[in-house]
Amino acid sequence: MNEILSLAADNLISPIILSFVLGLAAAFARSDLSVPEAVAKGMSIYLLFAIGFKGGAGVAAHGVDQTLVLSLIAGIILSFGLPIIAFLLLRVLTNFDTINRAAVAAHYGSISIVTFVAATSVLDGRGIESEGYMVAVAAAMEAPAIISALWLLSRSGGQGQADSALYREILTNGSIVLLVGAFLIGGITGEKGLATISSFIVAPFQGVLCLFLLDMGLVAGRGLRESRGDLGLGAVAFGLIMPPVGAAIGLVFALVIGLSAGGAALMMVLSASASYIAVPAAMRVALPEAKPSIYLTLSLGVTFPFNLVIGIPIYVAVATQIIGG
Amino acid sequence: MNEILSLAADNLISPIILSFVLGLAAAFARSDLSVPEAVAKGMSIYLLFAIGFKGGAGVAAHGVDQTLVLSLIAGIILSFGLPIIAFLLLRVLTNFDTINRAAVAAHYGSISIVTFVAATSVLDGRGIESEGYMVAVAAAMEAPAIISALWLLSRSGGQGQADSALYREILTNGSIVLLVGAFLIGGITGEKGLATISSFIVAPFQGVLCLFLLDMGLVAGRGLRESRGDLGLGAVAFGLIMPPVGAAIGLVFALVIGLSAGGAALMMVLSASASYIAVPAAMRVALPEAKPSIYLTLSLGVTFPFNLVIGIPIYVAVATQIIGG
Amino acid sequence: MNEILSLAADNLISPIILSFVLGLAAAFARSDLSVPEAVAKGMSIYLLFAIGFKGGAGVAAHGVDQTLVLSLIAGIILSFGLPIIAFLLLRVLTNFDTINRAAVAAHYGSISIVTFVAATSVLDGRGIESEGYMVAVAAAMEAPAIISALWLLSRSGGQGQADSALYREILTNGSIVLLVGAFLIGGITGEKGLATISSFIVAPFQGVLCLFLLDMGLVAGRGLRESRGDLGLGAVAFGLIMPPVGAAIGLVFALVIGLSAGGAALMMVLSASASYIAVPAAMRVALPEAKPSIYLTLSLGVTFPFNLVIGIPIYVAVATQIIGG
Amino acid sequence: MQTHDAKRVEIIIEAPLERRLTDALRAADVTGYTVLPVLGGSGASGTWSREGQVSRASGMVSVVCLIRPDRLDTLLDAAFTVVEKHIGVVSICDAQVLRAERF
Amino acid sequence: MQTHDAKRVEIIIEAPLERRLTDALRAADVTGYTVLPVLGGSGASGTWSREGQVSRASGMVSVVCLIRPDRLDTLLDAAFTVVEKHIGVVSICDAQVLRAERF
Amino acid sequence: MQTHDAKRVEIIIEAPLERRLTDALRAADVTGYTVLPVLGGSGASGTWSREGQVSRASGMVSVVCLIRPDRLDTLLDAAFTVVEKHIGVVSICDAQVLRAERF
Ligand SMILES: Nc1ncnc2c1ncn2[C@@H]1O[C@H](COP(=O)(O)O)[C@@H](O)[C@H]1O
Ligand SMILES: Nc1ncnc2c1ncn2[C@@H]1O[C@H](COP(=O)(O)O)[C@@H](O)[C@H]1O
Ligand SMILES: Nc1ncnc2c1ncn2[C@@H]1O[C@H](COP(=O)(O)O)[C@@H](O)[C@H]1O
Ligand code: NA
Ligand code: NA
Ligand code: NA
Repeated sequence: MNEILSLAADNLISPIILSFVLGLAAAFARSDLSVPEAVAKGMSIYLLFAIGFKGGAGVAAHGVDQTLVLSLIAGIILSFGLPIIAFLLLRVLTNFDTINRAAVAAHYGSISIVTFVAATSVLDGRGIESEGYMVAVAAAMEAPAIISALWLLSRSGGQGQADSALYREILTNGSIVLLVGAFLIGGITGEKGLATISSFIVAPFQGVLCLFLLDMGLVAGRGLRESRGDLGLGAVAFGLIMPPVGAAIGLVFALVIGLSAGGAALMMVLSASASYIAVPAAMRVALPEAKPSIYLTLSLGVTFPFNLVIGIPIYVAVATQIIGG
Repeated sequence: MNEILSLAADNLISPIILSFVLGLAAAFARSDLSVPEAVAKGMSIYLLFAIGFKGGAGVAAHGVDQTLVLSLIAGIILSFGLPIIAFLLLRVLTNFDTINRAAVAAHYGSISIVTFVAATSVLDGRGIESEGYMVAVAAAMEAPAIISALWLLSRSGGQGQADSALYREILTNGSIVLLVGAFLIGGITGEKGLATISSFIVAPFQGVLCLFLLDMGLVAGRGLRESRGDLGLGAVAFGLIMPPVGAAIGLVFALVIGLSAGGAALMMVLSASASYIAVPAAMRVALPEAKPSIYLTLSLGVTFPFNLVIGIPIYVAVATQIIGG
Repeated sequence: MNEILSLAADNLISPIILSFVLGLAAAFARSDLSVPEAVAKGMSIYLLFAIGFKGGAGVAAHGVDQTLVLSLIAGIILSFGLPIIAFLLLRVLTNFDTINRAAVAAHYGSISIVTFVAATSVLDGRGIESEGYMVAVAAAMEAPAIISALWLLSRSGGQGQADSALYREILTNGSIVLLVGAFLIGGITGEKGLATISSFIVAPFQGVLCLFLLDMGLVAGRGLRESRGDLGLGAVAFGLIMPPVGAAIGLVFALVIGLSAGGAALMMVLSASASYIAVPAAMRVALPEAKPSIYLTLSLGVTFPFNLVIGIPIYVAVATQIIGG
Repeated sequence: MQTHDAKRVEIIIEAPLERRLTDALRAADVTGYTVLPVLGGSGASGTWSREGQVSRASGMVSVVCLIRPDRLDTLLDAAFTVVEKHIGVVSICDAQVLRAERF
Repeated sequence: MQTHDAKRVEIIIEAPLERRLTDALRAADVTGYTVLPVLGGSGASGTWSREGQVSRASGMVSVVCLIRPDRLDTLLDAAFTVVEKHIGVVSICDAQVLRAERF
Repeated sequence: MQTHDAKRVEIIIEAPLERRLTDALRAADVTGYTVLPVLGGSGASGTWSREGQVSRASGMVSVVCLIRPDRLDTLLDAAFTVVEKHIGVVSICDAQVLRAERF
């Protein structure tokens, strides 16, 4: 426990976390500090490419085993299953209508790739290895939650606007394509490929992540300010309870599959995190009546900071404690 | 031959090529993956600055000899002359009217700086040296082809909208100014200047090139998808035949001048490549009736990938075989 | 003297200065070379974050002493005081009305962070150490000059549109928040934090600065071209005389406080430099009748190049000569 | 200079719906339109801004369409199918155009 | 398709004043507007462009507002307080809108 | 609030021609205009988008010009010389402006 606290404190005073806090603070102070949209997108492309490539190169170095397939299956099951838990939990904790509950549930079944990236950088910092193919698991977990949430809604008598065009869009979503593509490139070109571009995708990685989190702090802070009042205490409680619940379930899967401590920590992070890029866009199409001020604020304003600051160090600590790092 | 094939295969599985392929694939899959315009421009500024600077620093290190002047003259002659060959070849292979033939010819007399950059990175990877002033030759070859093509058109009774303002615009074109300017800065500040900024312009270069080629793959793929039908088989054949023809002529010039194997390979690449930035913009002004879906698709969708994947390794292999590396 | 000249010449042929000159030249040649707004903003965010962080990490390494507080106070006094001198000097040298004099005075009391950044990179190049908290002084000097200038105007019977919303905006200005925030993050995470991200904020720093100065050359050159005629000889004289005057006063403060040679040089640079980001925006709100073609051109077109090319090497030479480096 | 009557239709719609709208327009044979970026805005559902956003979710675009008056209803019907269920603002102005053969 | 009378107001104003303008609009209960980016322009005070700019000082934005005709004067009065002392261009067109209940 | 009659002219033109258009406008003494960015569009020559583009070749800008009605023809004549041979869409709306002395 003591050790976890000290790790959390350590985590707290990293440039990454503090950059996020700076962004939050600037937004609350109504500063006009802002990162241009194009630069934010450019950084996200960089991060997706780098994390995907490194994952693929890792797989090339260590070889593929059946755990990869099991992990992918686990990820898909989790992404389908977690929205059900979220949907039920929301009924207990909030008075949202089914549409908003379904929309929120979709977010929590899916994943946040930046939370994943932040977790890998914490693992790197502690020298804990993890399976490179976890980025593929991350990609696999992006979409199923949307289907699951729409099914939950239809079971409750609701109706989304989802059509085949939407499913096509979700599957060919830019971030999935880039992540998987970079993973494959990393896998094909391997360590040699990584060596060619490591001074681009490895060396400056942490620094870019700082600026990206600065931007996310700004966006999250502005969102929180705008939507004050739309979230009740119950919703906030959901945003804080759902991550550890998801993480615990993710851990069970990791143990069953036999992931390393690092891999288990990442599986926990994926299960605990909530989408804020792909799913919100899909929800605008599929469930236009659902309120962004609810699902975006919960995902980006409550759960993301929670995972970043408190969740990740706990998940890592728990995984290493149980599996041994 | 065998060696060439193995080099081509080697080239094929580099992160650079695969990033381009990823972009193409994403575009064909109608993914919404996209690089913001500002980021794409930012990367092109970076690449032009870096390649120009390194060329200049190379000249500063190895000194200037008369080959520089000869190479510049050769480049200008090639840029004036290649459009004539392209113009004739297009008459044989396609049924384009003279306006479209002139427009395409202008593209193939000019050069593609990214193809050049990709070639230097292949040379670097093989440890083959080349003359730093080849970037100046690249700059010198950008514009003459436009004049040549307009002359070809007027000889065939056609008429462009070119005026002195256009020529001014072509010569002060941003990419020419940046390339030449960075070359001069590199030449003036030399190795010492390079040392100051090499962790910016050397170390991450390959990685930026990957992301830039990802973007070019996306743009080329979208262009190919859009213009399906505008290009007949004859046009595609032209886009594949013209590069080796140009490269062969470039090689002759290189041999006459006495360039190194690396320099000869780059001269071949310049002759083989087709513009897709400066010339298309000039064509919109000078020949508004010419169809972008023809010239842009040929240049970016057919010739660029051909050079990137197959052409460059062949040109390098031929040059080193003949001149000895 | 001789030594100063040789240092100035040395300074002149650095990639940084030459990049700025390239931008100027491209603008004068009416080239369409341009850096996208988003990329320019992205680079300025990078530079502010990096310089702030390094300053904070420097303080963490060397500890805080009372000079920090004294320097901050000195900076605030200078920022309040320099506009008075500028206001008087402008009455002697130009026939601007009080509104334009006040607007210009506000710019010269405030600071240009890029000039500061360029100066730190010259110090780094010569291996001269400086107090890390000088970035905090820079931040402290941004705003007071605006209040001072508005007070000068009201004393002369004029009237600005300043309200509490404006003061709020000035204090929560993006560049101040980012600079101070990064400084604090650097101070909290210290050398360990710096180590994590130094391959992002230290290694490529000079290179990014080159491209940023290229952009500033373009913007300054375009501004000079546009506003030809708005500035008389007297105004240009002011733009060249005010910097050394400010620097001299800054030097006196530095000597009284007991700054190191590097710190004194930076204090001179801050006093000598004129704002071109925060203050112009504030002037549009507070003094809409003041002409941007006067204050922006003076600050960005005259004083900035003067400091960059001639001023900085002189200030550094004088500071080291007097204090001993 | 000779001008011709036309309608200028401006549809401000959520960015994730852009492709659906333009598909619907093309399906109704409305092939001429121009898409403009939008920085931010305010409405019944609050204030938003594109700054720093990575996702297209919170953002809009403005689709401008010049069309012959007799084709207006076709366009509006097509646009309405998409806009109906989603956030979107549709406005029409009377306009004149040069070169009517283009429309 | 059923449309309703409205006014389309376009206010091109200096970027540093944007927040003041939208605050004034909201204070006058005009909560629907959309902000578009502007690349550059020309006027009595010369030509400008956003390219390469870091500061918001030299730049403008375009605020587009669809409003019920009877609310137009309220809007113009609110906008005028901000635009009066500053650089800004205000134009109004007659328009038709779908879904009047939104305005 | 007192308003004045004006015309709102919107010229959507290929980006490489922008400077030629604005030069022609200024030559005709039309010194007030604003340039807006365009993301993409569709027309007789197909669909295009600015995304990921480095060259200005495939892209357009929108030039908006508020002008006194009696000056409209001068403007259209000037614009037409540039737009005639090139891709471009010119539309005119009736408008009202505040502060007529600015136009
Ligand atoms: N009256 C209006 N005029 C212009 N734009 C509007 C108006 N109402 C809404 N919008 C735009 O449509 C978006 C969504 O509107 P709403 O659904 O009312 O929140 C707003 O953020 C604005 O960008
Ligand atoms: N007549 C006009 N039509 C469109 N935009 C204008 C007009 N006049 C001024 N503007 C815009 O307002 C800005 C400032 O105008 P000015 O104060 O006249 O220099 C210009 O740079 C244009 O962007
Ligand atoms: N009717 C229209 N309404 C709005 N924009 C149009 C229209 N027709 C053409 N455009 C714009 O002009 C560009 C070129 O048109 P075109 O020459 O017909 O391909 C298109 O890509 C659109 O951006
Ligand atoms: Na999850
Ligand atoms: Na060529
Ligand atoms: Na100063």
